Order: sequence, then C-alpha cells, then structure tokens
Amino acid sequence: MKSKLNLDPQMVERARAAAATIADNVTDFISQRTTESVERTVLRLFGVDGIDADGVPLPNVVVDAVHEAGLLAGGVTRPFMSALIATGLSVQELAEAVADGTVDISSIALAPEADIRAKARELAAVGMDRIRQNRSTRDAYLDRLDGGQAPLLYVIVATGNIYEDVVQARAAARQGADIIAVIRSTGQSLLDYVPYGPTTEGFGGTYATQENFRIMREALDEVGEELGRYIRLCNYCSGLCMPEIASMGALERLDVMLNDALYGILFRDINPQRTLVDQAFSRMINAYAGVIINTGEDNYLTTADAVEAAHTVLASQFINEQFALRVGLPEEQMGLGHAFEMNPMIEDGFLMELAQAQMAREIFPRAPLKYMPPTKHMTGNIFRGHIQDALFNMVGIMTGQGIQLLGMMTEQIHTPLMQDRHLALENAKYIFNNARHIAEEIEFAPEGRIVQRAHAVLAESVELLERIVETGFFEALAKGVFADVKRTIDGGKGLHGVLLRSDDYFNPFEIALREELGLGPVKVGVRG
Amino acid sequence: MKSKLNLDPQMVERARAAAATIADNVTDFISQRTTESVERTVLRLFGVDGIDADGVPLPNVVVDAVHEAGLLAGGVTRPFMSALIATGLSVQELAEAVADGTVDISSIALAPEADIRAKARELAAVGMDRIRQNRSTRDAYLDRLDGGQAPLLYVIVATGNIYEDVVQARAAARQGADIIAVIRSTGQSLLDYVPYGPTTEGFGGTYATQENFRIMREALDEVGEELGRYIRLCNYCSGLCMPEIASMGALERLDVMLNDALYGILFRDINPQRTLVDQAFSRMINAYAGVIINTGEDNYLTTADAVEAAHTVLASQFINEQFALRVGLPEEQMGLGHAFEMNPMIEDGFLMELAQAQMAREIFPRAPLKYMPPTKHMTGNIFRGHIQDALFNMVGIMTGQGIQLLGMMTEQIHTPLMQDRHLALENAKYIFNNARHIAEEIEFAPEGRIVQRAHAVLAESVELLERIVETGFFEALAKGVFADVKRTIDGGKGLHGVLLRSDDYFNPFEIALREELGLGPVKVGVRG
Amino acid sequence: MNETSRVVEGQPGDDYRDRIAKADLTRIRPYGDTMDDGKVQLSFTLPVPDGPEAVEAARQLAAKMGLAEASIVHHEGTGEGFTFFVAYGKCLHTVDYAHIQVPKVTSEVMDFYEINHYIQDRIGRKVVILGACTGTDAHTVGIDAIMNMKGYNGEYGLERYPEVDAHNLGSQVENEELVRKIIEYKADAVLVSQVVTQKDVHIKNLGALVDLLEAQGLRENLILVAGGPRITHELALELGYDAGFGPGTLAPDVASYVVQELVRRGLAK
Amino acid sequence: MNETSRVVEGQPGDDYRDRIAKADLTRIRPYGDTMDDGKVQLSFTLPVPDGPEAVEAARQLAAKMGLAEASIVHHEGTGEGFTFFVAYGKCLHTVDYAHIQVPKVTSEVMDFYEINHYIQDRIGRKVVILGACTGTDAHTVGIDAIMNMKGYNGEYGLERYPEVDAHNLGSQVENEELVRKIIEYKADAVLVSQVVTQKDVHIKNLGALVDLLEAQGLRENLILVAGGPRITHELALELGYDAGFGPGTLAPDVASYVVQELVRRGLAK
Ligand code: B12
Ligand code: B12
Ligand SMILES: Cc1ncc(COP(=O)(O)O)c(C=O)c1O
Ligand SMILES: Cc1ncc(COP(=O)(O)O)c(C=O)c1O
Repeated sequence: MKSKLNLDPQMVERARAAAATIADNVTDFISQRTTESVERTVLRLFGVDGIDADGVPLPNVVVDAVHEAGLLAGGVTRPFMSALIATGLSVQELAEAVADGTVDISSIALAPEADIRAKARELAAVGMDRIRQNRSTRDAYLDRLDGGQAPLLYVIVATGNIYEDVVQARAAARQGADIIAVIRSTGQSLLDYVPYGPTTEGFGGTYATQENFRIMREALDEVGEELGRYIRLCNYCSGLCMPEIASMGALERLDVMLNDALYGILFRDINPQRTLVDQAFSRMINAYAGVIINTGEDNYLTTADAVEAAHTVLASQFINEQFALRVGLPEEQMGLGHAFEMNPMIEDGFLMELAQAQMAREIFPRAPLKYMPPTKHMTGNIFRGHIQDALFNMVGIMTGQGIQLLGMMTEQIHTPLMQDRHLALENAKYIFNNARHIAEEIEFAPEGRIVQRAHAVLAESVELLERIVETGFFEALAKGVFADVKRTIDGGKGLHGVLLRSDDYFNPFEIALREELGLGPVKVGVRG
Repeated sequence: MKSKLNLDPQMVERARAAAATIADNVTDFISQRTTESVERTVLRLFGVDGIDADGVPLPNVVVDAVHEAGLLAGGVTRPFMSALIATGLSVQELAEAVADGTVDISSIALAPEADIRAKARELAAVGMDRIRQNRSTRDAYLDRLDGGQAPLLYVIVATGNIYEDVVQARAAARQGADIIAVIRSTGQSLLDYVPYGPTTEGFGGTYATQENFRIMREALDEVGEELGRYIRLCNYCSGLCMPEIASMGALERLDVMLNDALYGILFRDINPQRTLVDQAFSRMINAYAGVIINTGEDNYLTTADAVEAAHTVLASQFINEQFALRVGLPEEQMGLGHAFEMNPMIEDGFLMELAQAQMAREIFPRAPLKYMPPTKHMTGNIFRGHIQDALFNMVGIMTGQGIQLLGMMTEQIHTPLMQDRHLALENAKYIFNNARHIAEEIEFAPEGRIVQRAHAVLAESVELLERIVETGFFEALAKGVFADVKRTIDGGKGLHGVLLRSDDYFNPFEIALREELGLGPVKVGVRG
Repeated sequence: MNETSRVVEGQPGDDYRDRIAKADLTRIRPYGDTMDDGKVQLSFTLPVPDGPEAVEAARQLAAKMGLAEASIVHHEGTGEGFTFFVAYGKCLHTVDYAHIQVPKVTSEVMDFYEINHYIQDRIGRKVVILGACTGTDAHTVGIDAIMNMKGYNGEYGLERYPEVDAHNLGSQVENEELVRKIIEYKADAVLVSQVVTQKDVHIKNLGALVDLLEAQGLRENLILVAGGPRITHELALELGYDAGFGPGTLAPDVASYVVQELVRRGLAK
Repeated sequence: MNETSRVVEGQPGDDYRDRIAKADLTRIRPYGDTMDDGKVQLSFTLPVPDGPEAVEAARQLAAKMGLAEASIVHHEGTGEGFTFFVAYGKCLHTVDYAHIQVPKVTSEVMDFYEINHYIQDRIGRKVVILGACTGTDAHTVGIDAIMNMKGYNGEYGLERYPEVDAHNLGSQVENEELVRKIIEYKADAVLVSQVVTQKDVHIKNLGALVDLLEAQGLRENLILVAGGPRITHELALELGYDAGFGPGTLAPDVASYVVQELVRRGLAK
C-alpha cells in the first residue's frame, strides 16, 4: 500500500523503539508475579467449573484455600495436582470436595515434583486441546462460510438478559452484523470472581458467564449456518478477572475480546500491577485461541479532548502493540483501538479524523484496527447522530479499518434498541457498499491539512513515548499522561491479589502456551 | 484550480462547439418568432398589472385583444402605445379600460412610428429602471450583509399557502438557509396566465403570483436584516408563462429562478417552439436582473437511470450554457443543474457521483452549479434517507458545488414539514463545516475508477452532442434523446401562442435589454 | 473475597430456545430490547418557543398518546416560535394482531410465461389493458414501470406481453378522457396511477372516475385497478376499485390479478 | 384562453403578518406545515413478522395513540419475527400550554466573580461543596465538568472558586461512603451525579441517599442537588432533592443556586 501521508519512517521507528523499551521493562516486572485470577484461570483451564452452596465459583474456592494455606506464590497447580494424586478424584470432583469441606487442600502433602509435572502436563493437554479444537472449528467455519469483509460490522447487544440478547444478536446477524459483542453489566469488571450460569439481570449489559458465552455461541452458530456466514462473538476480557474470561472465551470459542493493557488501570482504577500481570497471561490465551483482541484507546477520548489528546491514542497503540508482541500475540490479532470522537462542530474536524484513522492504518498495516464511533458528542438529536455515525462510517471505509464498531443514533439515550441496531447496520452497509473502493481512489494533497495533522500527531506521540521511557512507565501513569488520569503503582483495586512468584513457581499452561507461541521460557532479571 | 480528473480539453472543446452549433441554429429560429407570453411580458414590464372582473389578468386581456385585432405579430407595443397616445390614459388605466370595454384597442389607429418609439422608450425606461434599481438594492445588501458561502444552502417551502410559506421560510432562514425556493402548485406551468394576488390554496406548492413574490421578499428581507444575512428568493420561471414570471421576478427582486431551455418541452409537454422563444426572452430579463438561473438537468434522472444517462445531463448542461450565452447571461449566473440520483444500492455509486459532480465543476468552472439531492431513490425509510442526503452533502462539499438543493429525509412521503427542513439544514451545515476544506485536500488516483468514469461520461456526451448536430436539434428531440421523452416540433401545449414576427416587429424591452447586455440587435437569417 | 451474591439465574445447559420470551399475539406492544417494553420513538414540532414549558408540553402530549415515562431527549428552537422535539416512551396501548383480517389480493402471482399461457388457455384472445396517471398528476415513472416494454427492476412491462394489448396513456389524463379511451379501446382493465396525495387529491380524483364509470354503465364489465406509493388494496376497495397496488409492484403482480379476475368474473369471453 | 378561474384569495398589499395563523395556546397541537395539522413522526418495532397484517397492526397502534390518517411509510422485517416501522400521522390530542406550570430553579444565575462576592458579602466563610458520581455509576465527565478546575465549555469548575471549598469524590461512590464524607467535611451542599438510568437504577440510588440522610438527621441542614443527562428539576424534587440539573449545566448555574439557597434557608452561618 502506497503511503498517503508520507509519514517519516524514522519517526515511526522511534515511537516503536520507545514503546518496546517500556514493554520490556514491564515484562520483566510481570514475569516475577502471579495473581489470584491467573491461578483461577489455571484451574478453569484444567476444567474446574461450577459454584459452591453459597454461589461462590469453585476456582475462587480452591484458590482461596491454597492462598490461605500460604501456597499460592508457587502457583495453584502444585497443591491441586498433589490433591488429585492423593485423593484420586477428578478435577471437578476435587474442586467440589474442597468446596464442601470433604477435602482440606492445605493438609495434603505435596506429591513428588515429577508426578506433579506429569499429571499437570497430562491435564493441561486436555485444556490446550479444547482450545486448539475450537480454533480449528473456527477455521473450518471460515473456510466453509463467509467471514465478512473489512471493515467488519461490529454491533453490541446489552439488554442485561441473555435470552433477550440472543434474540437481538440473531436479528443483527440476519441484518448483516459480522461481530456481536455482548456488553457486560456495569460493575462486573470490579468483581473478583466470574458470575455463573445463564443470567437475566444486568444493568447496561449482561454478565459475562461461561454459560452465557455458550448460549450465545450456539445461537450464533445456528443462525450463521442458516445465513452461510460465520458470525463472530465478542466479550470483555478485562477487569479483575481478565485472564479467567480469556480462558472462558477460549473454551467457548469466542472470536474477539476487548483486552487492553492499560484500560483497567485508567478507567476502572484497578491496580496497575494486577492489570499488567493479568493482561500478559490473558493475552497468551487469546493469542493461542486465535482471538482478535480489541484495545481501548478510544476510551481516552471520552474524558480527554479528541483533538488535543490524539497523540495519546497513538502512543497507547504502540504500547499495546509491544505488550502484545511480548506474549506472542501476532499483529493479525491486534485490533488496536481508536475513535471518531472529535466535537462535530469543529471546522474541518472530518479532515482530522481522516488523518488519525489513515495514520493508524499506515503505522499498523497488518492490524485489524478497531474503529470506535462517536459517543461523547452524541446527543438526544438522533437525526444528527445518525449522520455523525455516517461520517464515521465514511472515514472507516476511506481508510480501510478492520473492525467498525457501529455507532447508534441513540448513543446518548439508552443501550441499543433492536431498531437502533438495525438502522446502524443499514447505515454502515449502505456506505461501505456505496463507497466500497474509495480508499483506492482517494489521495491526499501532499502538503495539505490532513497530511500535516498526521505528522504533528505522530511527532507528539514520539515525544510522549520517549518522555515515558525517561520518566519510567509506572511514574508516568502516576503523573496522569493518559486520559488525564493518575494511577499509582500501589493504588487501585485488586493489589491484594498480586503475589511475587516463588522461585519454584509452576504454571503448566504458561509453559505450554509459551511453547506453542514460540516464546521460549520466562526469563526474569534481564532488565529492570 | 488544478484538474483532478485530467479531462481532455479537446473533448470539452468538441462538446462546446457542438452545443454552440445547436444553439446558433435554434437562435436563428427564435429570432423570427414571438409568443403571447412574450408580449404579455412586455406589458407587465410597462407596468400592466391586475385582473378584470372575471379574474383574467390584464396582460392577457390586452394581448388577447391585440391578437384578435390581428396585430400581435408586430408586437403588442405598437398598438398599445398608440392607444396610450390616443386616449391619454396611463398604462394601467388603459389596460383596465380595455378590460372593461371602454377602450377598443382594435379600433384605434396606429400613431406615427416616431411617436410610438419615443413613448415606448420613455415607458420602457421606467421598467428597466426598476429592474436596475432592484439589482443595486441586492448588491447593496450583499455588500452590507453576509451572502453565504458556497455551496449555498437552498431549501424549498411548499405548503400551498403563502402565509404558511412565510413562516416556514423565515424559520429556515434562521436555521441557516441561504436560498428559499417557493415551489409552485402542481399544474401552474400549464396555465397560460399568471394567477393574481396572495394565494392560500395550492397543491404540492404555492402559486407563483407577483403578490406572493412581494410578500416573501418582504418577509425575507426583514428576517435577513435581523440575522445580518441576505436571504435569496427563488421561484420557477418555466411553463407557458416563462418570460412573464421572469419579469415579475425582476420587478420583485427575486434572486434565483428555475429556468431551463428544455425542461418545459421534455417534462411538461410544452411545444418546443413556444419554450425556446420564451426561454430566450426570459433569460435576457434574468440576465439583466442579475438573477441566477437554475437549469433542470436533474429531472432527466428521475425518468432515466442516473448511471446510464449521466452523459445526457452533461450534454444538456452544454446546451443550456450555449443558449444562455446567446442571450447575454454570464457564466456567473448559470446554475447548471445536475443531481445525486444513482441507486444507493450500487457498489461504488458514491465514486460515480463524485466523478459526475467533479466533472461538472471542472468543465463549468465559473458557474454556480446547482446540485440536486437524491429524490427518486428516497424511500419511506427516513433514517436511510437522511444518510443518502448526507452523502449527497459530502459530494457537494468535496467537489465545490455552488448551490446545494438540500434533500429532505421525507422526500418520498410529503412536501417538507418544518422539522424536515430543519434537519436537512442541520445535515448540510454539519457536513459542510466539518469537511469545509476537503475539496482542497482530496485528489483522485490518476487512473482510478473516478477518473475513468468521468472520461467515459464526457466521451459519451461529445458523441451525443455531435449526433444531435448531425440529426438536427428538433429531430433529435423528436427521437427522444433526452430523458427517453419524444417531442415533435408541432406537438405539445402552447403552439397556438407562437407567432412569426412581422417585418416591423417591435419590442422595446428586447432592444433595451440587448443593448444593456451588449448583444447588438437581433439578426435573422444568418443561419438555418 | 467479600461479595456474597454470585448471580445464578438458571441452569447451565438449559435450552435457551425455551427461555426466549414470546409475544402474546392478542396484545402486542412495541419492542425495544425486552419483550413488551413498549418502546416508541417520536418526533414533532410544537408552535411554542423552546423552554421548560415547551418541554413539559411535549411530555404531556406524549403522555396523552399513551406513552409512559415519556422522555424528551432533544428539543431545539427552530425559529419563529416553534420547537422541535425528539421523544422516547413506553407505549401502553396494545393491538390484537392475532385477529387482524386484512383484505388482500388473493390471486396467485404467475410469471411472464405463465400469464401469457393462461390468457391463451383460459381467455383465448388478447386482453386489453389501459394505463394512465390521471388528473393533474404527472408522475409517470410508476405507471411506466408497470406498462413500458423495458419494465422495472428486471421485470418486463405489459407492453412486452404478447397476449396483452397494452396502452399507456401517459400522465395528466383527465377522467373524462380516460373514459373515452376505455370505450374506444374496449378495455378489459384500467390501471390508474396516483402519486400526488397532498390534501387528498388522489382520493377525490380516484372517486370521481368510479362515479363517471358507473354513470355510463361501464363499471361492471371493467376491472378497475389503482396504484401508487400511498395506495393500499384496502383503500382501493373503499374507493370502489377492484384492487390496489402499492410501492414495489411489478407487472406480473398486476397482470396475474387481472387475468384471473377476468376469468373469475366471467368477463373472459 | 379557455381557463376561467384566476386564483385571487386576498388583496395585494395586505400585511402578511396579519394573515399568519396563530396557535391557540390552550390547545396546541404538533405543527407540520400548516397550523394545527398535528403532524407527528413515529418509529417502533413490533414482535411480528413483516406483512400486511403487521402493517395493519402498526396502523392500529398509531390510531390508538391518537393519530388520524396514520400512514405506515416504511416497514421492514428485521429478522427473528420482528418488524420495524416508520409512521406519520395527525395527532388529535392537544395540550394546554398556556396553563403549564413547571417547577424551576428560580435563583438568579450569577457569574464566577459575582458568586464569590456573594459568598464574601452574604455568607462570610467558605462554602463546602462535595461532588460525587454514586452507586455503580462510573461516568465522571459530568460531575467533573461542574467540579474540576478546568471546568467545561469555557466555564471554570467549582475547584477554581476561591470562596468554595470543593471536593470531587469521583465515581462509584457508595451512598454510605458519601454520608461519611458529608460528616467529615461538614458539607453545606452535595452534588450527586447519575448518568446510567437503565432499569431506573438512578431513581433507586438517589432515593436511597435521601433515606440515609434523613435517618441520620443530616438532610435538613444540607443542600442536596442531583444532576445528569436524564435528571430534571421536577424529578429531583420528587425524589426529595432540593434541585436537579440536566444536560448543559455549568458550574455557575449550580453555584448560584447553592449560595442563594444557603442564605434563603438561613444555613449561611
Ligand atoms: C420523479 C418525481 C417527480 C418527477 C416526475 C417525472 C415523471 N415523469 O414521472 C418530476 C420532477 C417531474 C416531479 C414533479 C413534481 N412532483 Co414529484 N416526485 C418524484 C419522486 C422523486 C419519485 C417518484 C418516482 O418516480 N418513484 C418511482 C416509482 C417507480 O415509484 P412509484 O411511483 O411508487 O410506483 C410504483 C408503485 O407505487 C406502483 N404503482 C404506481 N402507480 C401504479 C399504478 C398501478 C395501477 C399499479 C398497479 C401500480 C402502480 O408500481 C410502481 C413500481 O413498483 C417523488 C419522491 C419519491 N422518492 O417517491 C416525488 C413526489 C412524488 N413529487 C411530489 C410533488 C409534490 C411534485 C410536484 C407537485 C412538485 C412541484 N410543485 O413542482 C411536481 C408536480 C408534478 C405533477 N404535476 O404531478 C411529492 C408528492 C407529495 C405528495 N405525497 O403529495 C413527492 C412525494 C416529493 C415530495 N416529498 O414532495 N416529481
Ligand atoms: C463517556 C462515556 C463512558 C465512559 C465514562 C468515562 C468517564 N470517566 O466518565 C466509559 C467508556 C468508561 C463508559 C462506560 C460505561 N457506560 Co457510558 N457513556 C459515556 C458517554 C459516551 C458520554 C457521557 C459523557 O461523558 N457525557 C458528557 C458529560 C459532560 O455530560 P453529562 O454527563 O450529561 O453531564 C452534564 C449534565 O448532565 C450535568 N451533570 C451531570 N452530572 C451532574 C451532577 C450535578 C450535581 C449537576 C448539577 C449537574 C450534572 O452537567 C454536565 C455538564 O453539562 C455516554 C453517551 C452519551 N453520549 O451521553 C455513555 C452512556 C452514559 N454510558 C452508558 C453505559 C450503559 C455504560 C456502561 C454501563 C457500558 C458497559 N456495560 O460497559 C459502562 C459502565 C460504566 C459505569 N459503571 O457506570 C449508557 C447509559 C444508558 C443509560 N441511560 O442507562 C450511555 C448513555 C451509552 C449508551 N447509549 O448505552 N461510558
Ligand atoms: C478495552 C476495554 N475493556 C473493557 C471495557 C469495558 O469494561 P467494563 O466491563 O469494565 O465496563 C472497555 C470499554 O468499553 C474497553 O474499551
Ligand atoms: C428547470 C425547472 N423548471 C421548472 C420546474 C418545475 O416545474 P413545474 O412548475 O412545471 O412543475 C422544475 C422542476 O423542479 C425544473 O427543474
């Protein structure tokens, strides 16, 4: 693809190098730690599921027990495998036994390391297999059915009730949606467990549960089969249970996951250490499962001004890219986020939006960029809103975005009604088709406003990234470089769930995933 | 302006030359004829107004009387001046006297030619003066007030009731409209007289009467003063009374007039001779009054397919241009028409629309092109319609159109409600402002779809124009080259009102206008 | 862990199909995102200037229309003392869908070949069909779509049918003129198009034709069809026509009806 | 010339202003293009598949809402047995605009300087104002617009006011926590923001705070203000707040109200 913006490759290189330094330093930090949710994820991948009599998920029950026994720093696997060996129970039976008190995991002596490793390898293979299987099921679908063409049409459902969500999602699929995202209930990201079972009572979204994933997957496969199209399913792999949700998604064949290295820190005040450790493991799972991640740079522009803060979006894209590369997530699965969030009343705002979107396209040529619609400047005037969304769609097709998260004209009013989604899909389908090849046809005046704007934003983000390298990443977060939000390394929610790994820390899935992803074993202490 | 389409200047030259030949031949034909409506126009410009006891407009009464007396071929002026001299009445008194039978114009002997000419010159000066005055009033307004920037926002009012129209028009002005067009009642164009007085009962539009012009002019001047903007007024100078309406518009300071050389022939089945003679005189008046004319090429696409018939639009623009130049109408007053009328479901239709609009822009660089919105493919789905209009607006600003006739989302349903117009204005204002300088920023891939499409359409229209030259213009009309409609030279309405001029034909306004417009005296017989 | 509630509302593995809410077809309501929530979108303009009283007036109006929790989500003065509103609310009215009976054109739609065969087999002579856009209406595209050779949306028009003798009289055809042509051509069927509907001119004009035909004793032996974007079969019946066709009609829809109706009414002689 | 009617309906030169239709303010109706025509636009989805019966159901629903001549101008199946409709009709209901009384915040809006002067002159000490986005709501942009230094739309926020002691507690503040802070800071006024309104969570949450304050005897001496995109002054009063502010509010609007109300209620000691 010929560059339309004539971006200076050296500037891009500098930005990438700075982001790489940031990621390297933090990766070292991550490698020395685990979290409760990472360990719960391990159990889920072994096959632990269900809840106890009080409704507490069994992965929480077991991890809490191991934690209380003072054994979690070495990973939940060793005590859990030992107990399996000792009791002869199945994985699920053991978890239930721990829950109902018939097995006291703290009192079981550790099995010989070789036995533990053998058992763990054997059991991990089952989980890994299921994920691999799902991946090839998806591949087979995509071979056989139409997988859509970029920009993929991404819509949300958010009724709070999985059974209404299913109806809305299937209708959306029939109307042409390529990706269905089930928005989560407000507050779920701050829960330190994953709710269980099919749910019908969420606010502004539906709880992410494994059963809800399964139901929606089944419903979409069915309608997709009928339509001859593969309908992708998306959920939120973020919050205090980030890696657990990654595992649930991998097990239920989700295709896309919101999954950002910084979002939880900045927007949910989750502890930075917790988030960074969790995101690394969750991304390994997503990488292996062939899940496209969506990063959350768009969120910056909901609190900061989109014109002024444009460079923070780009800087964060670079950082997300580097974090993702560190855990083996290929560019083709990086749905780096950005957004059409400038005040619609700005003269030539459309030109600046074009510049930003084209710039992302040229700098991350292989990433299926996730492009977010206007939200902050949407008002109760649904008619104007529908046109704001139309211009957004126009920029999407003009700049070859990968995933177009469709705007709804009622953005300011309520979570989407069925007809809002219908009209949003119609909007995008019309524009994408009617201007299908426009990206090939349009060039930008070489010294013009669009080109200059892109150059300026790139320069600012190079400066920002290099400043972060200088300041140190955690210090930069504490100073509020992103989204005007300040976060300290020991602040926020979930720090209590972060543990320094013991020297003999053992996580068979991490080992298997790193192997499969070609990452080589964890190395600590090289930097930092 | 750098060409974005790389159109071949030789092809443009060939098209223009063919159109010039067509216009020259027809001009010769026109110069030998007058019509009842031309003569009624002369009376109106002398100051004849009002109606008789049966409601018949006095210009009709007098012209009919002169016609019955067998004197019309020499022009209404000679007998009318003679009667003025003989009776000593004022212009209006004489017309009223003819109407109530107190003066029998056929029985009055012609005055000496010199006296007639002197009287005619004196009286014509009054009418010419009023027009000149109106023009300078407009210029003064435009010096003092904001006249808007291209693309000018043009909206219609069409309640059928002038007093409701006024409310709607003033509201539209407040919302940013630059031009208000009062749509005419269906059927008025086939009336062989101009209705009189303020009117409140029209269908799909409001009668064009001089009083309605006056009311709307007053209302717009008032609101414009308040807003610090000059609001332009538009009406329909077409149908069987084309030149009369031109005179009314000139007298009441209208600023824009729908005025096409072929529209009446093709779309109202008005006799070709009648239309061509009438359009020539009406355009002289419009030229002198500083009125921007809007031609009606957009109408072709309501019956023919916009993709296939694109070249007929361009060919007709060339013909309208040449006819206008023949009667002294400068390019700056030529609102040549075209339209965004392709089926919205076409892949890459937006690119073809861009090509067409950009082509018109480059071929007629000084004309304030009038760009018409989607109409035929608007449906009851107002939400999609609003976006079709948005894409239309986007093309308008991307290609620097002069006058943007705003589309209404309810196009398929009803003449515009106040809120439809409000939303249409909002649509255009948002897009024009948000993409204000996009025309300067965007270039087209040199060998791409857009460029190729423009080349193809230009080539086809050269071919068509040259074919018309070969066939002969009237024969071509009879064969249905435009809009799939066939019209013969002696068919259609209004032929009875066409007269061969006698050798001593006298029309003081024609003489004065030709002089003022720098055209030199009418020459007949040079061609044809 | 401090939280206690764990959110379980059903059993994993339940068939989701059994749990999807079904509409009560005797009492349907608008659907927003939950069955029976009644969600409706409204927009309108009131002849009062923008302000809190205007918003309250808009809310009251929506309430009178039967909207609970009406929310005025947008209001904007449009000048000259008018204000534009957008509202959402929950419609309390219900409709008995289960018992709705809509008169429908019941003839079976055949294709070009089938229709011509049908005429050959069952009528045995050419069927004469006139088409016209009447009154002051000059919108010919609709009737042309049905009549003209080249047709519309890939379907040939009636002029192309070998077994139909089709005459398109064009636009602005006065009813009197149309009646003359019906007599002249001995028409079996007449297709009347009406597009302009402002101030109900189409109703008046369509009605007047029926009166004229009845006065001349022509109505009975004629198949009289109306069409246009705002025409429904129901409206056409009310106005005394045999059938009505709306947006998207294609020639075979009309032709199928006409030929079958000719046979049914015993006019196929 | 054959035509006879010449269309004259008034006298040239009449003042057009006298002939423009005026609304009857005791019975206003929506306005389309003619006074009192009642024109309204509607859209909604019904849980039935597209078809003539669905269109009829939509028409009946519009009729029940009081729309005469309801016209279903668009209908389209959206899958899974649902259909989307767009309709226009003439609303028969009227509203008495002339007698509408809307409770309004009556304090006079002062600017930054005036407010600070007012505090110095009439209160003589700093006014303590807390702000919070409560419950599970994490939408801080609205309350930040009112509170933060840099403000919103060119207006400084309360933190910038020298005579105001402003504390922005941020988002997801539980009511219990908020009450603790009210006591801790000896707050004069509390600004509560609620943005998420799905399933009326804002109503429950706002109500719960009032109950809590009343239980602790804090309500009386506190100025309690609610705000957010779906909050109106009326709703706030109903919920037991002193005032409510909606979209577009700026810091001076709230601050003017708070300081004047403090003085009015004799809390400015
Ligand atoms: C094209 C057009 C014109 C062209 C017409 C060219 C021509 N030769 O037909 C021109 C530019 C001349 C024109 C002029 C006017 N128009 Co016009 N026009 C339209 C437009 C954009 C499209 C109509 C069309 O061609 N549709 C495509 C055809 C294929 O669809 P259709 O007519 O619905 O036909 C289908 C079915 O209804 C059915 N059908 C139709 N007739 C029949 C008959 C039978 C028997 C059967 C079985 C089926 C059938 O089959 C067809 C194929 O599926 C519409 C807006 C719109 N988007 O609909 C306005 C519109 C119809 N026009 C309108 C108006 C007001 C006018 C004018 C009065 C404006 C003016 N004051 O100057 C004039 C007057 C014309 C006159 N005297 O009638 C209004 C009517 C408002 C109303 N509801 O009353 C509309 C809705 C625009 C608007 N919003 O104001 N118009
Ligand atoms: C930005 C935004 C976010 C950001 C918030 C970032 C942040 N730190 O605030 C992020 C991305 C995090 C977010 C998340 C969510 N959001 Co959100 N979000 C928005 C959005 C786009 C803009 C809100 C905004 O900032 N407006 C600008 C401010 C300035 O306006 P304002 O809030 O109205 O405030 C003004 C006045 O109301 C008033 N005011 C406000 N508060 C107060 C208080 C007082 C005392 C006073 C006097 C005045 C006052 O003054 C302000 C200035 O004039 C809206 C859609 C929209 N366009 O409105 C959705 C929206 C509010 N979000 C919504 C939802 C559902 C969510 C989620 C639940 C989605 C999910 N399931 O993940 C989450 C959960 C968050 C949570 N737990 O609350 C819904 C709410 C639906 C509803 N009505 O219930 C909306 C409407 C979008 C939608 N259509 O679905 N969101
Ligand atoms: C990357 C990312 N993760 C998660 C979310 C949603 O998070 P939560 O469930 O915390 O509201 C968002 C916001 O839309 C996001 O952009
Ligand atoms: C050039 C031109 N003249 C006149 C008209 C309207 O003519 P009439 O008044 O005959 O309907 C149009 C159509 O919009 C037009 O384009």
